Amino acid sequence: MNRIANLTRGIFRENPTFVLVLGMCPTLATTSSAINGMGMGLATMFVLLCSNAVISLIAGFIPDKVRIPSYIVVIATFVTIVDLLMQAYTQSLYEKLGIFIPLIVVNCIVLGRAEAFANKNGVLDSALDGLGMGIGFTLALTILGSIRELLGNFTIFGLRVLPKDPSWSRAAFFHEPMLVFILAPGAFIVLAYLIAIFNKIRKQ
Amino acid sequence: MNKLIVSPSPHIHSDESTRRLMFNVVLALLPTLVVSIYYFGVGAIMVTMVSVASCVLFEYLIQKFIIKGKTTISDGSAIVTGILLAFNVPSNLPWYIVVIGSLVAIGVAKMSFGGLGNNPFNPALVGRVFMLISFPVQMTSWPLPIESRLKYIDAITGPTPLAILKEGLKNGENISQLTDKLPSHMQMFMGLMGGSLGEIAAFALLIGFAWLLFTKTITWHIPVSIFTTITVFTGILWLINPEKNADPLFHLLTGGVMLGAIFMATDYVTSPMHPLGMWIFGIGIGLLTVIIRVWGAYPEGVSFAILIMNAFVPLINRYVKPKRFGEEVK
Amino acid sequence: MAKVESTFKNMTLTLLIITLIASAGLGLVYQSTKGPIEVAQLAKVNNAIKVVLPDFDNQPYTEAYTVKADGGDLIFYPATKNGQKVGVAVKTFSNNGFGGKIELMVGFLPDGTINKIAVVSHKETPGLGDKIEPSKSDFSVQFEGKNPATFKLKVTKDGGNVNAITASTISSRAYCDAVSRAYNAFMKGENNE
Amino acid sequence: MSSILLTSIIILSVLGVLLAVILYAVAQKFKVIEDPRIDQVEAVLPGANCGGCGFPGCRGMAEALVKADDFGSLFCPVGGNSTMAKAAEVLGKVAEAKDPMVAVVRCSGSPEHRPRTLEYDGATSCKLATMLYSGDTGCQFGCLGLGDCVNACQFDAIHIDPETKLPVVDDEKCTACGACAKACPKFIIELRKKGPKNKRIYVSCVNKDKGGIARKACSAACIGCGKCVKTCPHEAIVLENNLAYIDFNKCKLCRKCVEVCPTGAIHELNFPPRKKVEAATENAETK
Amino acid sequence: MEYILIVIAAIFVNNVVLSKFLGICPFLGVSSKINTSIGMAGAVTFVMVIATMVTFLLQRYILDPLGAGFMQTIVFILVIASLVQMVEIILKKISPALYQALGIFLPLITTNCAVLGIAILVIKNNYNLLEGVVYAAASAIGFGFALVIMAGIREQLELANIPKGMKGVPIALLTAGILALAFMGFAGIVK
Amino acid sequence: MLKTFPKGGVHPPENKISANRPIEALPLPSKVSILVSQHIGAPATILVAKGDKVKVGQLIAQSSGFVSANIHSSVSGTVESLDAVMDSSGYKRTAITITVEGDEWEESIDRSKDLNKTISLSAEEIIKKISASGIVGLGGATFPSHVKLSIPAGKKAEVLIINGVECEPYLTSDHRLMLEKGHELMVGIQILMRALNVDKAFIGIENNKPDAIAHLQSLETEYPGIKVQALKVKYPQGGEKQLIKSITNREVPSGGLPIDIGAVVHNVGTAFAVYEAVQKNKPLFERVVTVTGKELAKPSNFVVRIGTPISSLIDAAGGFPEDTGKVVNGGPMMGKALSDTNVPVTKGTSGVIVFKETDSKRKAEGACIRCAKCVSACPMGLEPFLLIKLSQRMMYDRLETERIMDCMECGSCSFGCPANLPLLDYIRLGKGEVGKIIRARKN
Ligand SMILES: Cc1cc2nc3c(=O)[nH]c(=O)nc-3n(C[C@H](O)[C@H](O)[C@H](O)COP(=O)(O)O)c2cc1C
Ligand SMILES: Cc1cc2nc3c(=O)[nH]c(=O)nc-3n(C[C@H](O)[C@H](O)[C@H](O)COP(=O)(O)O)c2cc1C
Ligand SMILES: Cc1cc2nc3c(=O)[nH]c(=O)nc-3n(C[C@H](O)[C@H](O)[C@H](O)COP(=O)(O)O)c2cc1C
Ligand SMILES: Cc1cc2nc3c(=O)[nH]c(=O)nc-3n(C[C@H](O)[C@H](O)[C@H](O)CO)c2cc1C
Ligand code: SF4
Ligand code: SF4
Ligand code: SF4
Ligand code: SF4
Ligand code: FES
Repeated sequence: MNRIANLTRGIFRENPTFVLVLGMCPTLATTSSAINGMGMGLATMFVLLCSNAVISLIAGFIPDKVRIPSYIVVIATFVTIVDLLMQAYTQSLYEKLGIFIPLIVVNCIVLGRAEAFANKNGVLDSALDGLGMGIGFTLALTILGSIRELLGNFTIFGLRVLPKDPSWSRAAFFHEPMLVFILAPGAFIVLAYLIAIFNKIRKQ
Repeated sequence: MNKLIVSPSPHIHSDESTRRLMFNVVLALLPTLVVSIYYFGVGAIMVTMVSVASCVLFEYLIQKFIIKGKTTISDGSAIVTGILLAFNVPSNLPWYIVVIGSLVAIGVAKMSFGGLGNNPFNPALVGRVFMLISFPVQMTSWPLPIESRLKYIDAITGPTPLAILKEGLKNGENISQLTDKLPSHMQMFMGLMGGSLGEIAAFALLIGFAWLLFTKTITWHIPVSIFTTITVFTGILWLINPEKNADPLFHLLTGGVMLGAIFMATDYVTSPMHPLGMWIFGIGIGLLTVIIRVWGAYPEGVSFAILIMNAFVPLINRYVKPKRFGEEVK
Repeated sequence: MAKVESTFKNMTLTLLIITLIASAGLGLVYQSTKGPIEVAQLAKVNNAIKVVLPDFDNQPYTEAYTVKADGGDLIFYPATKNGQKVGVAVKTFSNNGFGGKIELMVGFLPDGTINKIAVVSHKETPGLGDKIEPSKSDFSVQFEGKNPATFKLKVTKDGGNVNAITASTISSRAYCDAVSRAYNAFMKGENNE
Repeated sequence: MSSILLTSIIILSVLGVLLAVILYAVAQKFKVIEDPRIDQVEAVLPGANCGGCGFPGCRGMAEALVKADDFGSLFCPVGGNSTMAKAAEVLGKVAEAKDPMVAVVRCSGSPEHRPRTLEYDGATSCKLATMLYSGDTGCQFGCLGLGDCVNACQFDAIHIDPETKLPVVDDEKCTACGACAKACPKFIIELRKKGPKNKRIYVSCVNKDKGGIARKACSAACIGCGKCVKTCPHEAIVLENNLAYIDFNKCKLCRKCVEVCPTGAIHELNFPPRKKVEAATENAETK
Repeated sequence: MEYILIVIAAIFVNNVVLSKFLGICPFLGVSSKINTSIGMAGAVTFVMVIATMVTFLLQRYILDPLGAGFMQTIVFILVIASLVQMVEIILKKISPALYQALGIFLPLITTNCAVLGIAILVIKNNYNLLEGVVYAAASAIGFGFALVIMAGIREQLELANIPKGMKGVPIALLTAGILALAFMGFAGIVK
Repeated sequence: MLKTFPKGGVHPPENKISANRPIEALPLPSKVSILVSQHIGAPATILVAKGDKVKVGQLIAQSSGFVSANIHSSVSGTVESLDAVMDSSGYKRTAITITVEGDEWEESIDRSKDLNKTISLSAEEIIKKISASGIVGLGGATFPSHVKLSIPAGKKAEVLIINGVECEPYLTSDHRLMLEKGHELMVGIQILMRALNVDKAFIGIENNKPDAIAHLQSLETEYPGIKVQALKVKYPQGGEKQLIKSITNREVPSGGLPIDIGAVVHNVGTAFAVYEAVQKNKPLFERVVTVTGKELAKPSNFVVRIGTPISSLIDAAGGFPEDTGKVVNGGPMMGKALSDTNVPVTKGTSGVIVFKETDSKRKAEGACIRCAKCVSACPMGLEPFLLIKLSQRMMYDRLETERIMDCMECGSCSFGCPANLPLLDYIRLGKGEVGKIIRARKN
């Protein structure tokens, strides 16, 4: 099996957000700015990486009937660890992401990868797969966050890209960001078009 | 003799056409346009022109270059959307916001769903609500009629009657204390108040209504059910406490009730197909409008109410069917 | 790899082992992050106090005390420098925000003049009400150095001296509400002393 | 060990054991009912859900395959022999190999052979047109060219040729699912043996009118003259209702009939150019 | 009154799906047919209410007293997962008809983050048991409400000529976006 | 007060150009082709051979079952061939082609013009006579009339309704018949009443024929039990189910027959044919046909022998106009476009309309704007906009639950659609497929 492919699969061909359309809640909820999206992505990536690795290790010893509960315990453990670590060291981000950190546990990507990949493959491959998926997820969230932040606030990662109040007359030039984009509807709309564009690119 | 033409029946067709229906709506909107040009002057002309032009242009460009199908701008629906979009915004709205609104209306709400006839939500209203939420400041500074006639961007602004009401009530004032701040019913009927281009002059809108009914472009069900519901609901509230609730006529004449009920709730594409469904739709709009006006954060709720009820239209159409001929009545 | 069979014993044992390891791991991480989390939370309060008050050298949160007002708690953090009272930071709130509760940290100089105000938490709409945050707009600057005795803590629409955030009168009102709540409690405390 | 560590261990262990007990009970009470082989077989099938096998979808076929004692008449035209072999492997059965088939359009009535006498102005549907009349040319039997077959094909294997206004089948893409044949209201399309190297010979006409009438309607029509029947050395051609039909099981691809047909109604596909004819025929015959 | 406000807020103003962003995966996945969406809505309501009750009790009477609040996530998810299974068994026994209707949705609910999300929010918002249950039920109804509306629209869209690139997920998301836009009209009705 | 059916309907321009043209006899053609299947049901069995001499009114093909009808020669002459000829369905069908020689009638036929009011036959005899005379519904569906008159066991006819509505634009044959043959018609109705054993009959006439209404009303007193009912002008007032609803306010149940609610409907032409058959012993071999069209020099109402080629009707009405685009057999709403102008007149031919080319072509199709005009136009309470989409997407089970089989193909929906969608085209397709599915299920 091709190691590189395991890593890159999640980034483009089977991107969890754009192609598999999984884990939509954090994708939509935490991307009102680029930094939030990226934070969420990284947190998920950590869980994916660790749980994939551990599950591939223990998969052989788990009877079928308790497979899912066992995986959930593993995943939940890592989620709680991320939760605690973020609380301790990245307070403000933690507060922004709020409830969506514990919810990583039900993110379909995590359990999905455990089921679809980690329980059939070796540790390294599984870790790479988890990493790839994590990177894909992080990238997607960062892109989504950047676009929303740009349109909704005229900033990316907090940096202003357009002058705040140009001295021209207010009729002359577009200088007001569109608030919708950092609110709920904007999340749906931007993601809708991103997926459409992504599909188009992928088919070519 | 030429080759005979063979086609299935019927062999005759009425002279009804999509273009003609849309043209009727444009005609029905003309009195209102004239009135708003009278009150708002340059701004009204500017906003309407930008809106219509950009709606038509976006529809053309999207059909030509993105969907790559045949272009159908000649059916006139984009013109109607353009005019109605303009009628839903203040006359001093910067042109680039109007363009963004048109892009959202045509690009997002209409063409993304496949163009004319396929959109579940009213394009003009999606455009308007998008602008309202994105640009709350610009979308809620209303030029004063007549005084602002010669100015476009720097027009003198003031609140709409509904905003005065909401603000006043929030500050604990009573209706009677607010009456001198509010225009009289007659003034409101004639359009002498702040507001969007097309929502101010009830009389002009009613002329349009008559025209639409006369040409059978629309049926009476939706507008009448909305008017009735609003009258009854606000009437009850008013009777309970006339000091804290405005009278029904006030609610009918202010804000977008007339424009919305006559021109926007009746948009074929986004409204139910059967009279009973139309009643449910209209009652829903009426109730939601009043709920938002009385209890919500926004002083005005017609746009939201119509959009929310648009979402119910497929369900209504699915479960409210015309009475089939020969169906046993249970 | 031979699959382990799903017998009762196996299932119970597996789950038991996994939960054992997981809980042990969790407990350990919890223990080791417990300290940092508390530190981080304290640091947050501390930072807010630092922002809103002039220089001080005591540990205000060790001397904090609570005053009940309007069904909620106002927390007072008195600050001293060289034993000299330099001001009090009051963690105050208002329930009238657009999205619900707004919590502010208001720094008062001993005479009741507002030094600075920081936002502790809020749920206002991004782009509208969240302009109460000093990082998002200059709204809070207008309070600095004003004494509510003369500076009327109401938005201009309601006949006060505060310029509301455009299109966010509700948030602005709630902000004023929270500040005046803090001020009133502060003055009451001062007068009682 | 600190107390917090202890509590967490206790909580989770208790919970874990509790869950295990419950889940065990579940596992005991509810055994899997559905035959897992159905899923396995379904995975082998192409998943086109075209209905070419005669079942509503691939799953229906999978169920039938699992149930069947031998595959007999069960065949997936899309997946062909290789798929059937795989399915057989899953189930431990044997699949008989079937000759690959392909759709063949039996009409040569291009506008030059068959001038249009009427103009159709209804919805684009052959089926609808047949409700209206027998066709826009003198021929009552020929292709209407409105493309019901094209719409029926899931595999993009059939298209209307803009020159001839007749459908053409793409041998490579056609899976012989038969959807087009079912869709054609004129019964023009037939599934025939694909033939060695795709070589096929067939009468490209379905006109059952008497010779004179048929010829008047279309210059490429089979006029039922019977020359081909007499010429065919393998008795592969029958004449019925003024129309010749070549049985593809008997036809040895000798191409003799093609030469004698006065209207050119017999078509040959994928043969090498005529010059090498003799050699090719020899080969076919000596086999 | 308190409870009515909670209900209105949870259904309209802060709809789980349209403004809280919880349960989006099933919202997109199970909303193409009205009938299935009604089934899903029923199943979610059922599980959400019971899960909230159980997790609430666990938190208040076991985790909190023992100072093990940090184990919330892992305990809750385990409880929900097994609860879903238990519901499945009990339903199968007691009411095969209901099981027929809801059965296929039950497994989907485990990974529906609305269930876990609401359970956590109930604790976060400091509700009491009754408030928590009302809140959970209302949220579930809000979820079902959005789901059914969406299914109605998507059934209609199935008959529309959606441009190729927009078919499937994009158009569903776009519809949800406009729906969220419309629902913003409820802003401010209840805090 | 004008009665009407409550839901649906459209108002196409009437264009009854030939309304003032009295009925004329069309000169005998030189050759006729009499199809053996001019009715719903089994084709008749041919009784003659090539070369046989036949007389007018001679039975030349015999009914081959209960739902089938006798065919009589409409001319005298020699049977030339029994080959298939193109008919109005667009397919070649078996016909008896006769070369006309003279005009020699069977002696049994009473050719006098006298009115015979006394009905001497019993109900069974009447039905037998009608069956022997080959009478089928002349209102368009050509359903054998004796079948409709033989009430199945367990059902009872309560009211006879005579369809004089003629709601199709352009057509005027029934109108002229009512004006010119009022008495004969009334006697025919009384015969039908006796056959059905009912004492009530209504003649439904659209209000755009006030002269016919007045004329028949003046005869009401002479013929007890018969009442003329003026109806609102609205297409398809003449549809059987709509007519019953208008007059009796009862609805034929979906999938049912008029007799289920005690009604029997016959066209005025049928009633007149019944009169001639029963009182004059004259089988059905000629009928009134309207030949019309805006460009036609002489729009007319002709009495035409069955089997006459339609082209000779048009020649008699002034010949084909220069830019003829389409020739329709029947009314413009439900008639069939002909693919050959030489197809013979059949018992069901009520009119022939010639359209110029520019009026023949359909307008370009647009997108459905969901205006609901088709829904409010559909007299059957269906939703054509939905049916077309379901039919195009081949969603047949939905089509069935949306009651596509109730559609009577009146064309009101297609007529008014502002997007010019071919609604009825696709509804027909869907009906065909759903019908197949239903039949398969029954077997
Ligand atoms: C979705 C939404 C979010 C809003 N958020 C806020 C907010 O956070 N703070 C606020 O004061 N007003 C907010 N508003 C606006 C208020 O509803 C109200 O219009 C405004 O506060 C009063 O208008 P004014 O400030 O222009 O007088 C919001 C409105 C909507 C629809
Ligand atoms: C298949 C079929 C069976 C019918 N059976 C009867 C019958 O048993 N009794 C009857 O009175 N009419 C019967 N009818 C006649 C119909 O009621 C109706 O009068 C006839 O189809 C002509 O109506 P139309 O011109 O409106 O289509 C039958 C019609 C059809 C097509
Ligand atoms: C849409 C529609 C319109 C019809 N219009 C007429 C009409 O105007 N006059 C008429 O005699 N029959 C009309 N018919 C046929 C009648 O339904 C019915 O078949 C006929 O009156 C029965 O009489 P018959 O059996 O004597 O022909 C129409 C049928 C349909 C479906
Ligand atoms: C009576 C009537 C009302 C209409 N109202 C609207 C409207 O409110 N908003 C709009 O964008 N288009 C409106 N249109 C135009 C058109 O129907 C609309 O663009 C479609 O929704 C596009 O698919 C209307 C058209 C008619 C005939
Ligand atoms: S051409 Fe016909 S047989 Fe071949 S794949 Fe297409 S539909 Fe099937
Ligand atoms: S082959 Fe048949 S289905 Fe295909 S275009 Fe010709 S008539 Fe239509
Ligand atoms: S009349 Fe035509 S455009 Fe109107 S709803 Fe019906 S099909 Fe659509
Ligand atoms: S043709 Fe059928 S669907 Fe159309 S109006 Fe007539 S009955 Fe209704
Ligand atoms: S991430 Fe929320 S339901 Fe999938």
